[in-house]
Amino acid sequence: MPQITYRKALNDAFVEEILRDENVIIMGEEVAEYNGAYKVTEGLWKRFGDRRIIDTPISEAAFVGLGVGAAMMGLRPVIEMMFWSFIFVAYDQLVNNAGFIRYMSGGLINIPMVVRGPANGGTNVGATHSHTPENMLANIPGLKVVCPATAYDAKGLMKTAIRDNDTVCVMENTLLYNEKWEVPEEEYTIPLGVADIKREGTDISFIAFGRAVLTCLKAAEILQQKHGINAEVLDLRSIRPLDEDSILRTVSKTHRAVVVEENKPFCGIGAQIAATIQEKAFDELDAPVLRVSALDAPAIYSPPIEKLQLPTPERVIKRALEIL
Amino acid sequence: MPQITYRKALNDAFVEEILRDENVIIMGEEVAEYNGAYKVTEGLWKRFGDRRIIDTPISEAAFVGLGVGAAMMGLRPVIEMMFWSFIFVAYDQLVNNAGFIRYMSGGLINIPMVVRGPANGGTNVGATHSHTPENMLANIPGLKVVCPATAYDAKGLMKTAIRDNDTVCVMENTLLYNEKWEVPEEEYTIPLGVADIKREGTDISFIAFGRAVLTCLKAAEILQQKHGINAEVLDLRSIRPLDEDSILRTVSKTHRAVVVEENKPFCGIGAQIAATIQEKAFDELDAPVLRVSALDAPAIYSPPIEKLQLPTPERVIKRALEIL
Amino acid sequence: MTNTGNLTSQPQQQPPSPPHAPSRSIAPSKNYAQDPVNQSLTNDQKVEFLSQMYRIRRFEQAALRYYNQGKMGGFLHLYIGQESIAVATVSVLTENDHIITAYRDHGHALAVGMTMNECMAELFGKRTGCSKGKGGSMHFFAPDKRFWGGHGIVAGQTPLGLGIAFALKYRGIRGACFTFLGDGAVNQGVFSESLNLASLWNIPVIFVIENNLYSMGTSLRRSSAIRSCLAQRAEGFNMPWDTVDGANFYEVRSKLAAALSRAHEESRPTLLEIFTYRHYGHSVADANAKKYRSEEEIELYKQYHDPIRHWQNTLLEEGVITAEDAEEIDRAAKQEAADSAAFAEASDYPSLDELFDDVYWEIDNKTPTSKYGRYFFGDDVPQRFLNQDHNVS
Amino acid sequence: MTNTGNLTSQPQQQPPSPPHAPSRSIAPSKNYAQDPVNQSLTNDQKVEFLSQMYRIRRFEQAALRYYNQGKMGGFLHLYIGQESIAVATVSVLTENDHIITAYRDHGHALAVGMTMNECMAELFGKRTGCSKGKGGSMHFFAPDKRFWGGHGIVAGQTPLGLGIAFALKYRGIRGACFTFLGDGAVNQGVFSESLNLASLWNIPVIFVIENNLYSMGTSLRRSSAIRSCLAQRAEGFNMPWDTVDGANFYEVRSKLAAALSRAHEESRPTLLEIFTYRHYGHSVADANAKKYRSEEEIELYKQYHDPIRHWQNTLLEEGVITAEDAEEIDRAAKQEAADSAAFAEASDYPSLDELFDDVYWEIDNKTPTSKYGRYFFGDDVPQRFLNQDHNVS
Ligand SMILES: Cc1ncc(C[n+]2csc(CCOP(=O)(O)OP(=O)(O)O)c2C)c(N)n1
Ligand SMILES: Cc1ncc(C[n+]2csc(CCOP(=O)(O)OP(=O)(O)O)c2C)c(N)n1
Ligand SMILES: [Mg+2]
Ligand SMILES: [Mg+2]
Repeated sequence: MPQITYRKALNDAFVEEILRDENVIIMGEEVAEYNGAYKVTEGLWKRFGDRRIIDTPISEAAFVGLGVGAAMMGLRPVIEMMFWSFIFVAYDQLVNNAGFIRYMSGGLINIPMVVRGPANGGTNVGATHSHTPENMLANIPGLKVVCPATAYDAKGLMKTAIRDNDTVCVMENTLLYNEKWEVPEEEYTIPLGVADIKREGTDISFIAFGRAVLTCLKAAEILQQKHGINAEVLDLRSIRPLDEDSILRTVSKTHRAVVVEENKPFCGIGAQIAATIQEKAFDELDAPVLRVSALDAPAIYSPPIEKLQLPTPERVIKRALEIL
Repeated sequence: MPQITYRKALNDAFVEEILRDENVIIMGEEVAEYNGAYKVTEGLWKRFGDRRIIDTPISEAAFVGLGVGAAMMGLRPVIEMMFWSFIFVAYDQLVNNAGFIRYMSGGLINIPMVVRGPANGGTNVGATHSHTPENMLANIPGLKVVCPATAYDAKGLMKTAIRDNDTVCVMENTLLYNEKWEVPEEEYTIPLGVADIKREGTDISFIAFGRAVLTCLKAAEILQQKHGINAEVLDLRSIRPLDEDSILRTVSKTHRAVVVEENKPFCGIGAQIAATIQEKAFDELDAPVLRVSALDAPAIYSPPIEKLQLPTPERVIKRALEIL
Repeated sequence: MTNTGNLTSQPQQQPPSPPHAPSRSIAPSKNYAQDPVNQSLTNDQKVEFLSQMYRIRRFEQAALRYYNQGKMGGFLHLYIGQESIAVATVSVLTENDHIITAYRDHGHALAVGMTMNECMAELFGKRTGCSKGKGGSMHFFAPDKRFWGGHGIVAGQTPLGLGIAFALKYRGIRGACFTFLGDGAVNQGVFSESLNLASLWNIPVIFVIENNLYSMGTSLRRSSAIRSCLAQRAEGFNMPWDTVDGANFYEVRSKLAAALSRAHEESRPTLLEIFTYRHYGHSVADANAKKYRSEEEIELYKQYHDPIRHWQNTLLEEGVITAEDAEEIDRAAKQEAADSAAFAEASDYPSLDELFDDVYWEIDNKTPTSKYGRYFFGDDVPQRFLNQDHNVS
Repeated sequence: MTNTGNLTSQPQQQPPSPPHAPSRSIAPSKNYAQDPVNQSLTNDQKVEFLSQMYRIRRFEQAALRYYNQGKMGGFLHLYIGQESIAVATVSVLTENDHIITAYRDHGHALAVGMTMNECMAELFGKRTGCSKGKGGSMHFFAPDKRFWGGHGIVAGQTPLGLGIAFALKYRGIRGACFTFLGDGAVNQGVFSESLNLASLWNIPVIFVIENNLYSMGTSLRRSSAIRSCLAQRAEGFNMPWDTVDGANFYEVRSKLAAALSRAHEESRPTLLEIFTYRHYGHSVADANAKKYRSEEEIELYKQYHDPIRHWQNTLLEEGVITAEDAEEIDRAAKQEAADSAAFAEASDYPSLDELFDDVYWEIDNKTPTSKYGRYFFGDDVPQRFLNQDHNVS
């Protein structure tokens, strides 16, 4: 299988879906002529033109709202947030309109929209540009949230998200765009809500999503080599819907879990998962579920310190050893 | 001690703080001439005039931002959100500016602002008007969040919030405005981050905040009378800072806990607390920490059904009995 | 004179100049009546407009009575006094034109053809309501009638209207979207953003400010810095604009039709500002309704600027109807409203289980995908939504 | 000619008309030079302005070199080409006037008197940086110099500027706040909201659009629907406005001073649009810098609209400086920049523990209150922040 970057995998997903469905359009700041601030939409404007690939002014609230309106009519807008950090100027449109109109209309209206872009720290762009709002989004019944960790997942989940009849928030990661994974040439999709065991293990479960999955894989490798401990790494892939069954299954197998996320801890995804595990698999647990998250301060600029603010394999290992 | 309403307690807090400090101003939609959509600011405009009590156009982003700018200069703006539900059009200003400027300036700048208003469901105003964003706000390091459940707490916490040098989000509740409690005539304040045992008990701990505290008190009464079970009710009062010590203390006493909130469950406050308890008091727990929250759908309009969407004493009791 | 009274008996006089509002002519301008779009009207159509306006007013007055009896919860924002706008709008629509508005939505809902039954049942929170009792007064929807709601967050609907119009243009459909907002809503940033996008991209959207002079208790003068009027803000975005006397039905139709034709022919947006007035408070809960504006002001508008009264007088003058016809129209509207309340009363509330429907398409439609994962969190989720049989190969 | 080259040797010619920009005169207008605010300038002051502009340019060019060596992370948005605006602004400030801007903030920071050392150290992420290495390039602050940042979210600073001016007015202080934004930022809703509030409430705020014709890769024409210019949008809010040639230092000073006097004397806001140009890409990471605009366009602006070149020529013509003086000014700026890099290089990074400082005032200042409750969640919080001794009576 060819190896392609996470960026290319997303780009391929767009191309395939644009070709498949006349209703798919891509919209956002600098997505067209500039090829995307992070080049995720590279080449699309050249290939598909102004009608399908649309540059916007810096008006996130208006173009997210426009996306909702267009989606109500049956288009399938794929809206780029240059950074997910900028969603807060458009938050009302996403939460109240994309999230709730289906419900408030008694199911008469669907909003088949994708909002996507990078949601990560670690790039030294300061607190305003390093938000990871997956927990806030997943708190809203009506929205779906997916966080691909690999190129394979990015492509498969993005295609599903575009075909989904509800609004899906796809949380990408600038630190992954250049990373490569094997991706088949044949078409495939990945259903939302199905977690993936990225590494089989028996002694402890690392439950993670997005880039934290890679951190866990590294931690698992070191644990194996240095400590002879065999960790299982469960990649949630999708936050809402959440694959609780897979979570409970891995915990029932290893009886110990560390939840790892790049999210801020208070009311983060890790809290939700730890709460769920202790509630639904209390008797399976040999130790408390521990959490590793971004250190709980606004994202610092200083490059070497920001690196440590995000979960590192060392921090994961430290926590793991506490309960082993 | 005289009994006064939650509304009056807040109003008294404003009067006292306005008189105490020239820098305190009140600003928001209809807070002045109209006396407040929910009459929380009743009489203030008449007494203190246009300079201190300021009606705004419907421009939440601008006037929250204005509040931040004014607070940077040393004013202590108390900004009313007519509903906290409307914060999403101003979310960027609250999160990135009120929340992060202190940090990003290396501590050079303070934002002594209060943002306040009702944050609750249960009044049949539909999903757009029934948000309870305390979890999303408390996720942001830099913001503080308090949720008073009684008139006494409302006054004491509000006065502290106004004097606080950081931005404090005060989450009120329209269903409580008319309720009465004893409130001393002498001045008092309540520090942020100190939970309050609203009912002593030995068999199980109900951990709650805001109106859910009252639901828990009712549930505890019924449990006592019908089942002879003696529940302790811990009112968190402040969500961030969070009084973890008190939480762990009550759990160490009763060994069983139900967290009750009107928040939506996914990544809600209940998740954070359950995760914390199992992590830090694992060996104290005789059963999993259970959660009762708003039923996980957008707030329904239909009045009798919305009533059931929020936690009821019956639901709390049901969960409690599962672990007793 | 009370609002529920008979409107036929009042003579039309030259009124004192109303406060705040730019001066406007009261006598229906001959010009607008002679506009081709109005000249082509049949008598039946003209009568139908009157009937529609009466239906809105009587429906809301009935709703108000039941609200006061505790039959509904939450807010009830009455459209009474503004009926000409929704009715005139629907009267100019062609088959691919759409409508979206804010929370003061009963008038638009009835005008597009939603039944009083489904609307009243929604207010009662019943399963037979247009939104199954889930949306309430502020959140009516009828996409089959090209009516996209009913939106509670001030100005939140403005980019949605833009998006609807965008979609029409994208699909090459000759259509437009009338997007309504209040005079207070213009100061929400997303509306300005939408003006820019509409003009920059030549989107066939028509923004209509229903300027009833107040946003809750705040007069226009206290909420908006303007030079001549609100609509003039469009100039900064290079967008055509106009002002309209909402009490003059012919004028409203003329100017809406002109904007619609600009949208259809040139794919250009328009911003219209229609002067109007709400007879009641902001919502039923508005205890201050007579404090931020004087009783005389309210009376003045009811007497001299009531769009129903005006249109009825026009039809009487034109000899299209008799006073008896008008009374019969009114009576029929009242009866329909009373019947709808009976229908609503007799309907069931949704069940608690149904609370969980309509959140996600995929769950409601039980696709293969929806068998994976968990959408609802917490206890008390009906068993039918939970998938224990989770097996992915 | 490269940007780092000597600017003194270039003759000033009448340039071809620049693309996109409204026509502007190149020769310093005699009118503006004769404006009392300019006539009263001493030679020393004039030289100081040149020196300040050189300092900004040389600082940023040094920063760029170190950025390319991997000494800093994130973004680096260069102000080069726009220096006249920040320097002229600071030159008209009185003791109670304030400044706030967006992420392209190095120029404003140096102009208000922040040292190159603290600025360069911030870029290096060092503890000696103006924000202790916490803010980075986009988030410089110096409240003691009445400079309120450095804000990364487009237009997010606009209501803050309003609030600063509001506070001045509230406290009865004769002062104003210059609030800068880009040409792309005007399409953020919060800016329109701020215009309305500023005009409605007579707030002494001066919004200054630094129109460099592009927001990232998007030209003005592709982002904004306008009639004549962006500043004209102020009209819809009944606010005074003007346009300014940013390459003409006297004109910039004149018009800023006029707006400031309006703020001081009448407590009225102004919207100014200053035409300018950035010589480099949007940020250093802007690989497309020469794609969305032609190399000729960039050259044209560098040659004919460079504010440093213009001002220097003016001073040469006026006989205020000699070519040697200019070279010396430039040399000093370069030296200062080089020194600041050495300072930054030699400074320490913050410690991991310090990551947790500066989140809450109360914690940093260890008040009685801060001993209760827990502000930081998760593992790895330094012991000094945790209160085990929690006893409330
Ligand atoms: C963002 C937001 N802020 C505040 C409100 C509360 N609110 C509802 S209606 C209203 C007044 C709106 O006035 P206007 O736009 O003139 O419309 P009208 O009620 O006159 O039809 C306000 C402040 C809201 N729903 N949304
Ligand atoms: C709300 C928001 N959207 C998008 C961005 C990304 N972004 C940063 S600068 C910029 C362009 C701004 O252009 P302009 O306002 O003209 O300022 P200039 O860079 O030319 O100084 C964009 C899109 C952001 N920081 N914030
Ligand atoms: Mg109004
Ligand atoms: Mg620009």
